[in-house]
Amino acid sequence: MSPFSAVLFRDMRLATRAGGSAALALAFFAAVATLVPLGVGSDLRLLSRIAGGVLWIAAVLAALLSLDRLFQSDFDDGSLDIIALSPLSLEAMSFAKLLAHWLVTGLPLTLLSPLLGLLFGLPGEGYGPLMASLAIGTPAVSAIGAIGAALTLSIRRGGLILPFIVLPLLSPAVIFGAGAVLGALDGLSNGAFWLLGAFSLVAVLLAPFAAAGAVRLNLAG
Amino acid sequence: MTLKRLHLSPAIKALEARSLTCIRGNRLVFRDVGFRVEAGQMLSLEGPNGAGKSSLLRMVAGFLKPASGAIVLNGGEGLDDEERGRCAGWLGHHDAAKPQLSPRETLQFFAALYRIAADVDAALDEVGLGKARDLPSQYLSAGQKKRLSLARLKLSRRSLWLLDEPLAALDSAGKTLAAQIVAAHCAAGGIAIAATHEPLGLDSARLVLA
Amino acid sequence: MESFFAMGKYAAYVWPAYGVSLLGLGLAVVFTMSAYARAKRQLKALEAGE
Amino acid sequence: MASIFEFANPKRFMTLSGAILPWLTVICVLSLAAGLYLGFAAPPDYQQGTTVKIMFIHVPAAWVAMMCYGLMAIASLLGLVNRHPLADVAAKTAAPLGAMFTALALITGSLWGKPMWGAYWVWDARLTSFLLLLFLYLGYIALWNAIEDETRAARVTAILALVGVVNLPIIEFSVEWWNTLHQGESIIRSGGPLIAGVFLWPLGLMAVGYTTLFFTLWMIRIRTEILERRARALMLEAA
Repeated sequence: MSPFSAVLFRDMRLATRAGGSAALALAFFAAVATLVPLGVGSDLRLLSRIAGGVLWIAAVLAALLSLDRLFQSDFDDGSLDIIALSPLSLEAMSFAKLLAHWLVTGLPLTLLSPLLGLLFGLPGEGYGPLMASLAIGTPAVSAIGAIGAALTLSIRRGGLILPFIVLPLLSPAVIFGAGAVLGALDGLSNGAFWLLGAFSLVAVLLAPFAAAGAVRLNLAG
Repeated sequence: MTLKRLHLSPAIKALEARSLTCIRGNRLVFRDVGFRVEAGQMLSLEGPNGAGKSSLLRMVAGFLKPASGAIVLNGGEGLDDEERGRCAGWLGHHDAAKPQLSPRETLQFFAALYRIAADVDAALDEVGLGKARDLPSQYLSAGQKKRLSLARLKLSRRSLWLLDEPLAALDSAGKTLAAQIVAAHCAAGGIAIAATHEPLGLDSARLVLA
Repeated sequence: MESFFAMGKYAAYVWPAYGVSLLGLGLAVVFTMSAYARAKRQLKALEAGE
Repeated sequence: MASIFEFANPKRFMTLSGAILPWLTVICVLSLAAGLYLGFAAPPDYQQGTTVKIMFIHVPAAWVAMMCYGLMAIASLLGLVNRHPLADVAAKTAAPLGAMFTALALITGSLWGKPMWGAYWVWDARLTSFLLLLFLYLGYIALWNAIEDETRAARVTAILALVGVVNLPIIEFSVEWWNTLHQGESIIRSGGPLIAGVFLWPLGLMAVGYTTLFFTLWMIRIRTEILERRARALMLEAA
């Protein structure tokens, strides 16, 4: 097993084991999605229109929830020092961690989303675009979220500040993601999927370097 | 992925620090610290808390850049911080043991990370963790976790060992075990730099940070 | 002069806009200058106290 | 090599800024005065009536808000790449000013649009991107205050500023795209309404006034930070 996959599988194992954040993120996603109709009302015509937006926002919040421990737990127990001295570069480690986070959070959210689409009376032709937009867009959430996690690494209550500095950076993902679903419902091809894909690609390519830079700073702490 | 050149255990003949100065935040931690350690030798750093023992170790490991001065390997080889780091084995305050992972899983992870095909079970037996091999680390005592750290350090096969309070949380048997492991490392031509309050009982140069 | 303040029928928007801007910029100037003066005073006291 | 004490007295900046500041202040006061005078003397716009006068304080504030974030990103890059001690002071002191100008742009923008839209807040593309810019500023300032160790805070916030400046045009584009999706053509075209000649002078003067005001305040805040750091160094030595 290569150093990269060692970190990848360890992080996935930690997230899915007891006390791991994967199950929590899914439960949070479902909870937020079920809360909205209670607040907005049960008119399915309205709910079907806002389904894409609500599920996207719930997915982003659920992913951010489990992100502040991405580097923090290794930083607190000294593993980060040892990983930093290993043959695996910090950039590769950051990529492994954000990939692990996506596999245990972003992907399951995508697979769970049709179920919640039912709660919103999403019309039949909406499920494909919903899953596609989440599948393409959630990597950007894990990537930019990973930058936020690295930036807030040594802050005691880092968990509070992480969403605050990351959400503005994620607004394009929510705009294109929800826009893609709505566009599909209205039958217009507005290029949202392409824009979302481009945004995800830029985020996933940029994130390991920005995150590794921030981690390196905190190692000198 | 940028995998840096692998320094499994390059022969480090000598490590030299020249007039190192360390500034943390706006505080001067130490100034003009110099030493020289050769293969097979050990250097113990002594001094009160806050004197900068850990900071000096982190500087040698390449985590922390000195405000001035330089750290040179083998009389001048221009290794940058990260490359020098690849020759270092680290034993920190914390024991890098995830509560949910058992000692065996922890060592398997680090072996894969450091690209070393090691007999994990034998390594655990050596430090007396044979019985607790598959117990999630959250059930280990602090002493047992320190032994796990020692096993990981030994397994990383690095020639430059940097130890921060290696004897902390160890009982007397554990302390002798740690001393034996470090002695064996130096006997095999490795270098060890340890920040410690109580001496390891090995003959070693001493550097006192005021 | 009266028509000047009426601003056509948009007085309720033009004057608040200018008022807020004056307030915002004014506060920025006041905070900046007072912090500057305090820093100068503190440094002078320290250097004098040397 | 950074000098022993990172905040050693940056003499060059103090003398340089000392010389420039008086001139900047004069230019600022003159251009603001002329801009206001010409602005109020100008005839009402045939379309917007007198609300066009709000443009003279909205557009300059919006311009300075954007420029300031760009300058913060440049200072952050200098701070990260060649560890210039003044760079992080410059970035840190610019952010609150940038946030203030962004808030002014938002408030004046909504007051400008109210007569036309009938509501104080409308999800117009430009106002929305300024709202997101405000959050970027506030996130940056929050991150500065959250990290105790100053030298690390400077570098970490520099990375956030750089990620932010790369992201800003993307946010801008996505909001424009989003606006056409939901509302059709935005009322305030991204370039703003066609600016009649008579309005160009006041607008230009106000822009110069706002920009010089920003640089004046920025320089004074940098000088303040330098004096505070020197005072802290003296206290440290005395302690």
